[in-house]
Amino acid sequence: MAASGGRASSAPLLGRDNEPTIFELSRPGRASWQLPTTGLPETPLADLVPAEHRRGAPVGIAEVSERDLVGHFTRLSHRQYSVDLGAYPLGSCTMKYNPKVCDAVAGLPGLAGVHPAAPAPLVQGWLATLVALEEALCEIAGMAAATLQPAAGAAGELTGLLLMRAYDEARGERRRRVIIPDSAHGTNPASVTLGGYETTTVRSDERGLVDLEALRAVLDTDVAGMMLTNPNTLGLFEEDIAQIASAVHEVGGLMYYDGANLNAILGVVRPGDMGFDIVHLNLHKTFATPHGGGGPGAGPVAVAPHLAEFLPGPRPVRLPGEGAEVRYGWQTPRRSIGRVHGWHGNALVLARALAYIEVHGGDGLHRVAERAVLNANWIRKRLSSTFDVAFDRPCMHEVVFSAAALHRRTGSSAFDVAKGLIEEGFHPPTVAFPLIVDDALMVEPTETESYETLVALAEGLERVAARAHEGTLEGAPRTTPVRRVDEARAARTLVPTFDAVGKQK
Amino acid sequence: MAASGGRASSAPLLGRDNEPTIFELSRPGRASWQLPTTGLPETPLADLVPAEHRRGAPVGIAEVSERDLVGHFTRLSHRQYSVDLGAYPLGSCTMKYNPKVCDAVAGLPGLAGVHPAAPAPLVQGWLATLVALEEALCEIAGMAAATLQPAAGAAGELTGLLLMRAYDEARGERRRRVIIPDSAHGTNPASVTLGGYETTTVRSDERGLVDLEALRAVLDTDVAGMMLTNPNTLGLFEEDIAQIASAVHEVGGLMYYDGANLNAILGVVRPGDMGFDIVHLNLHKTFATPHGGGGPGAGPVAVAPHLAEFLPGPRPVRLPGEGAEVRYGWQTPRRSIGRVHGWHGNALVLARALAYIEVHGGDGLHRVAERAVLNANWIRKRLSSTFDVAFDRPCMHEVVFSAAALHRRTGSSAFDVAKGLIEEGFHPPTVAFPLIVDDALMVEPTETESYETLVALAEGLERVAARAHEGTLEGAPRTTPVRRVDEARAARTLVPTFDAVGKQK
Amino acid sequence: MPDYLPHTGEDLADMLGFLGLSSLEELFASVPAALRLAAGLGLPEGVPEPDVLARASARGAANAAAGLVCFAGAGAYDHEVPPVVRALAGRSEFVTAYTPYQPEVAQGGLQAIFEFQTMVSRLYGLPIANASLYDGASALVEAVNLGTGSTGRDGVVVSAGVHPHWRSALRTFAAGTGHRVLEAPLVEGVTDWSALEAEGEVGVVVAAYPNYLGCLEDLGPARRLADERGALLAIAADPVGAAIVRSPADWGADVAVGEGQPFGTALSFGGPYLGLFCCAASHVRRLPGRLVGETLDADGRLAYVTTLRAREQDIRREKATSNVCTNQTLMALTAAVQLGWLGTAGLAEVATRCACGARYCRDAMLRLDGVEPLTGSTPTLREFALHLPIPADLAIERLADEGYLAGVALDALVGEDGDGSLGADSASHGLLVAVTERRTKDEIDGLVAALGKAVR
Amino acid sequence: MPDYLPHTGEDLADMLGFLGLSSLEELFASVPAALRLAAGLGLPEGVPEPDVLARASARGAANAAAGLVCFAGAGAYDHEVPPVVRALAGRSEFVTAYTPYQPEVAQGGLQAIFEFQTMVSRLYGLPIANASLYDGASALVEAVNLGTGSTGRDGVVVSAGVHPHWRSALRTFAAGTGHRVLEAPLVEGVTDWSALEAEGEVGVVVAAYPNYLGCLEDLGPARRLADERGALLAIAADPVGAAIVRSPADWGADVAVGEGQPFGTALSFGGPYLGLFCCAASHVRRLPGRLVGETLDADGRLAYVTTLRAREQDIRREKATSNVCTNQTLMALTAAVQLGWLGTAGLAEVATRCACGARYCRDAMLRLDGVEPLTGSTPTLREFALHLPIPADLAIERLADEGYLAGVALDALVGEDGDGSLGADSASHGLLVAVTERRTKDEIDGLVAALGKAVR
Ligand SMILES: Cc1ncc(COP(=O)(O)O)c(C=O)c1O
Ligand SMILES: Cc1ncc(COP(=O)(O)O)c(C=O)c1O
Repeated sequence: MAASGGRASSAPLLGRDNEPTIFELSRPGRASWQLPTTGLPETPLADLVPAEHRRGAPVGIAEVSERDLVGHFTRLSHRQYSVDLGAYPLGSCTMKYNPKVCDAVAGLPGLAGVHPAAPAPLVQGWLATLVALEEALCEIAGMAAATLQPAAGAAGELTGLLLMRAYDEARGERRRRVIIPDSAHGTNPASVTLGGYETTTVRSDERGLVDLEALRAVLDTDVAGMMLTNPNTLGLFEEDIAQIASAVHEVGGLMYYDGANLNAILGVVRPGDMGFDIVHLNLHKTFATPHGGGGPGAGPVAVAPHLAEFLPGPRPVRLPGEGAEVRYGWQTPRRSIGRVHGWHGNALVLARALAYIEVHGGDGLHRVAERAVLNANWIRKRLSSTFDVAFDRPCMHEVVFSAAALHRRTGSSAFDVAKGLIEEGFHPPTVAFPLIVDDALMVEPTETESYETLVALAEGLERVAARAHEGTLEGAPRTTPVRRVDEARAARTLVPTFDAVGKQK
Repeated sequence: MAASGGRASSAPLLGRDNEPTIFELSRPGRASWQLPTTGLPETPLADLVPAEHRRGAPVGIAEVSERDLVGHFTRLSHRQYSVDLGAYPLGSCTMKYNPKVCDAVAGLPGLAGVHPAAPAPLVQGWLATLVALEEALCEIAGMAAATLQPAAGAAGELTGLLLMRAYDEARGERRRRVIIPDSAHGTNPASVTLGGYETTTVRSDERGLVDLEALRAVLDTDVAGMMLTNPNTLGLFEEDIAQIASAVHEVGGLMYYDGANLNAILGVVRPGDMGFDIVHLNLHKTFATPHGGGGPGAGPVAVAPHLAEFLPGPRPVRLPGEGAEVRYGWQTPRRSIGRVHGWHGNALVLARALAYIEVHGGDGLHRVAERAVLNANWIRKRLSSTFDVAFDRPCMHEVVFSAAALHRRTGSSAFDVAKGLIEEGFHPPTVAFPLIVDDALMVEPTETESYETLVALAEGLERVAARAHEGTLEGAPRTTPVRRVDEARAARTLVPTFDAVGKQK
Repeated sequence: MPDYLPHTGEDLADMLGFLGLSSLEELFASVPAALRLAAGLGLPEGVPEPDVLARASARGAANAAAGLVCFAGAGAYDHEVPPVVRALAGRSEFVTAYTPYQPEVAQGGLQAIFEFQTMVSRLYGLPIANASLYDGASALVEAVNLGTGSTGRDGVVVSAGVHPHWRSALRTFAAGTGHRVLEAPLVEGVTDWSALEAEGEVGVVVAAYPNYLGCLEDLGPARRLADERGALLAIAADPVGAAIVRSPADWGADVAVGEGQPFGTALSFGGPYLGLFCCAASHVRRLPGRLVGETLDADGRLAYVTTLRAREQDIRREKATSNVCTNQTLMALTAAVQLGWLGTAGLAEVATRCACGARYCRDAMLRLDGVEPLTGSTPTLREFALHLPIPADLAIERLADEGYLAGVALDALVGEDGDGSLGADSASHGLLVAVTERRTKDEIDGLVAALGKAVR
Repeated sequence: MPDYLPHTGEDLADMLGFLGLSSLEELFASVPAALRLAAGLGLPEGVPEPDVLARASARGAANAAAGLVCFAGAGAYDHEVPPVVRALAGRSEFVTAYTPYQPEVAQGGLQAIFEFQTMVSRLYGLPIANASLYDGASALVEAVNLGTGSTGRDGVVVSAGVHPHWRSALRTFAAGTGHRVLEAPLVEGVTDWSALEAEGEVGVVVAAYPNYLGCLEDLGPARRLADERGALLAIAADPVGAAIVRSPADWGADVAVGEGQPFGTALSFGGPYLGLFCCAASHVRRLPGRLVGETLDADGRLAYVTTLRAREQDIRREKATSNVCTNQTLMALTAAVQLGWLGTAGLAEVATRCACGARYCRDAMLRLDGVEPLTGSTPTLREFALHLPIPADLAIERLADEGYLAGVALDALVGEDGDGSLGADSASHGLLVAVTERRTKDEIDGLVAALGKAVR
């Protein structure tokens, strides 16, 4: 078998010194800025800003040469793991390869250089982009209409909950509860609260799926809806989804699909067809827009026809009219809940996602799902003798192992396994989530990792487990820029800025 | 003093494994190419290429996914030191900061997307660029005309020698010798040979300068010219340059200026004013076009008026004509030696250099020289008690130390010092050049390194020297992706391609 | 045509064999057959990358706005972003990393965000800054949540000088949180807080500085109102202006928010941008979003890590201070690079040049017949509002033909959101003009001349 | 306005103080006063980066050629370069490194070049490939130097099918080396070697494949001529064509050279490109330029290093095999990335698509009245030469107005260099048309239609 391509074997160029902060590199009088020549007469600051508004002292930022600026951030980049360096099997995060062509799309001056308040006739290309993406996402989700405004999954969730609320209010109702399963992502309950609802948690059964009986027990006409991820965060498909949906619909509730991780079902099954009314999609997961170290993302929300009139506005639309040339404009839905973003959403992220969809097409997206599920199942089976599979049945795009038994036997937890895997050249899986699995290790290989990489990853985890048994895992990682960091100390002795350094005891 | 910005303190992210070759990552059937849809009918290969010309088997390159391609080269980049990671005080190489604005210039579609054979009316912007650069370089060098064709310094040297030859032949002469000092760069004698001349080496005196008497002794009418670097490769200004030039001119020879390193004299003194007839300039040194790991560069050659008619052609020129609008075209000098490049030279490198010159202006270039010389002298003085300064007098842009005494006392050579400095977070100085200094350590800080970086570099070298005395230097570097490599083995057991792996004993 | 999937036919066979399956289809056995998409997605077939890029270029070419000289602002500004900033912020290690859940392999990104937090904190004068929120609007919403949460009062008094879209978002989210949002109107560009004095409990007072019409208001009254009502003061401050005007902290803000787009992020048709969020130390446990802190590693070496995580949704779930998870880290890192490039002097220079250009432009425009100030003599900084003799959208249309994006029609800005802070006539004839440091004298002169023609 | 110099006033004072100097001026004491430039350089003052970028953009905009659909070739081709290749080859670690003099900190670049060498060797079928030369022309010159050096014979027989500019460069450098360069003429696109059979000693025979008129010649006669004269055979081979036609090694070449621009390097107005150079193992000690080899480090770990350095100028000085020092490493690395992206199948696909498009284009053009083949029925690959009823430069001018760069006028190509390989009429009416995989049917149809109109 060929060598693994997804294993980062980067090596140190030099010493292990920390990189100083830019503030330590700073020296009064040094600078790197250069601004265009404008030919404008200079007006003294005192004439521009009345004394009562003027700042006392300049804001001290940092004073570095361009050369030092470049050295600083280039060196920092060498202290940062990334998909481009190696596999990143973080469960629930879908860290797949981000095609570089999408960077090129996002860098096009015709897209990146457009002011968001320019009138519609001057931004026809952007409107066409947004409409095309909205249509594609609706087809993928099996929905009727969408808003592209939400900037991330959590923003999408809250938008969806506000749509639920608007829908209820339009019906003259005021329901108070939203049901979520105990395996749900933390953003779900947090969004429920911000949506003005109370969370009712429904437990998973021994299959790792929503317990239908438990669900029925909490359903009544005070339930505005249910939020569900399917496949759920255990990577399992909720087989009873049809029954779940009709049970919720029966009491007049809406079904909300947390589509952060749509990867497994692309072209296989659609939330709309499963009975969902509202869906959000994380473009920074399924649609390969890079995660940027924590963002930006985009969390469009698609809805069934009966919710379209509540969508945030203004929405990009194809204008009615005759003739061959399509014209686009903005339209605010009749009973819109209002804006959920300062402008139109994370437009450049949206443009990337459209490019990704266009390259793949319907057929390619289906292949994505197949390969993602194949990879996850291969890992599941391969590692099932090394770790316990939390719920040992075929999974979808990800699989949750439990290191609880290992922990009991060896004292090494899932957390230790994660740190050990770093030394093997891989980013660790997600640990401690979902909460319902003890010592969870949640592996999502994604479809872009090769068979060789999966083998190497599995071998790495096997070696780590062996080290746990040998008792040599403690203290890992040793090969990283810093070793295990003291998280408790960070919270205890808060140093949130360079200016706070030394001020804390 | 603030922390040093030019010190690479990058640290390992992961293990120290080697990166497999792309051939090892390859797997039959995997691919990453995507080509545009053309709508053309497909013609079978057999109909396109007659059997007697057809290749038997496809060329096996490698078969990798785009994801693995990205991982591979990104990881390789983490195994490569560069200016952007830290100081690079390689003497004679002028590894200064390369402004990113020049990358932007070189990436402009209007420049990068132009075919070199497009007719002059369609490439007016390029011709304007080349003419502007030629004029600026002539001003900087004190010369009358230039060719931008030579792709690097060595190509410039050979061009210059062919100009000498053409000049001689036009005078009906056939001189056979070219004089170079013993401190000259290796390309000088190599170019002399290719120019059809014999090298006469003249020794340096105890000042590190050309020995005027020794020079006079070898001058006669068989001498076509003399090649000189000034400041020479010891970083010293040839104070007798006026006498040297007139002595050479007296016998009818031409003076050739090896202007690879013009950094020290920008706006201070010009080769033309020193009496030189021909100059080449390394744009990849003085004019900050990045070195690319070994190229590309550009080595334009500027000449005094009497040599202009021999320059390679075609040359970009401003066309005579009335009206406000300037038009440009091509012109081949009357007695041109012919082409020295397949097209017009390394055009995008030339465009970068022009941008660099425009940002700096005449005043800025002069500041470059001042700072470069200041930095070198500071290092010279600071380290003069740690190493012997080869010729202890004020230097120009670089300084040559000798580790010979250290070597004798401790057994650690200049080479060992270099390897030790790597562990300190710096790229080492040039070693073993110039040849006339034993255990040479040639330091060229360049003007873009800060005072703090110089201090850190000096401290690093001091620590290395201390380690030499302690006897702990051996075996350095230990912190690099690989440790000291066996150069002898590479030559003895030649493995020049992956296909040769294992075939050698 | 290849795609991004590495599986060869042999790989597929091997892997399926290992799983005891005979087709990829069987992987989806747990999906009820009745729900399966029989015919596949109704999307076109995939097309190769170069075609997709060409298509995107064509769409870009259909955005006439991209080619215009930009005098539009209203929270999104055409500032200089040098190639060096783009090169550094675009390094793939930063772009393709996830949230730093494993700090040992994420020191690069963490340190950059620590530096970002420090810069934002210095700019706004408050000691705590988070790692970014989605945009200015969402930062404002979070500031209000913090204020109401901390005071236990659900009344929110917002100056109508806060960006109309932000106020719209505030109203949208108030439907969930149940906040009562009260707007204090603008008079000649200055908030009239007195109009609201009679109404119920107030948890937070929100002012803007400069406000969306470009005016620098005295925020003393806002602070006093907050004090009287036991409310927090949140200030939405233009981060570029902050370089030369009083900081939110100088005005006594408890929370400061802003739109960080001016720091290195392209206009991008409105996103991704980044919300800046700063607060007093006493509110740190209510801080929304991620916070990077300094700590030590096992060897006692300095290290960075996300901290006070117990506020966040993944740990606190329904009790979290906010639901934010993915934020705008890459834009925050970009802002740190851009601010590092500008430095102390460059930042002040940018702010001064903007104000300088705006003054020149405003003076010239006010010399045109029929063009009047919309905000009286209230001082403005880099943006100003005019009353035109013709509808502003018409003026914008005419000036686009001359190569200028002349500004933002106030109507368009407030209209969609049903904002009543401006009278109908002021809105439809109101033009908001912004001048950044990129605008040259020739461009401004050209714009003014074209405007003169257009309004004639 | 800041520049790239980090020295603060305090730094300057401290450093000068340390040196015992009171001004920067004094640093130049060793430069005789009489020679000093009193008034400074006669160059304009420096201008800020954004202005310089704007100026360069304006110059770019003045290159009408950049906007045309490109059918020009003649050694420089408009091939697909995907964003991924640009992103990887543009990584600053590769761009801002020096020649790998310290292999311990240059393994990244060294390994990439090792991979490049392997790919070039596989393409041309010869076991040794160097790390690049300046361009195709310089690679040819070096091949001739190797051939004459190795045989000790100074006669060089070159097919007139070798690119005219390369032959021009060969003549230029022959003035120094003293080589006698003899050209074997083309007849209907095929070299007539017989014309030269009578002349003196021959050290190297040079053929091109396909030749610059696009023709695939039988190189058997070239190999036989070389054998008869005890000369080496050097073949200048199109590296894209090499994917589908016989390799230089298949034809018995001792040395193979080529222009590597088609592998990932933009048209770039002719440079920087890269010379490909390959030879038989027996010539390795005469190899010009750098060579990367595999070795071990002190721990026995695999490592890469430049090797056989004793051939090079810095060690061998006047006895070096070549004077080359700086080469085109970054372009070589780019080629390795591009070839890695294309892979085995993609490379063949590109070559096939070029040939396919060229065939389609040629057939269509030959259907136009008065347009005739210039090379009879000799097979061509991705480029072909036509005889037009009007001067080729006129046709190119007319087609530029229609949006096409129709090809290269043979006159322009050979004229400047006084090449006599084509008759005056063939040259002035000769048009060389290249079709790459980027050219669509619509573009070709458009070009043909426009040509039809232009020659009418
Ligand atoms: C299942 C699930 N739901 C919701 C989210 C929240 O999405 P975001 O981080 O974009 O707000 C995530 C991502 O972290 C997720 O994995
Ligand atoms: C003094 C000197 N001369 C000539 C050269 C040769 O220049 P190039 O490497 O561009 O051929 C160099 C650079 O290495 C040099 O330092």
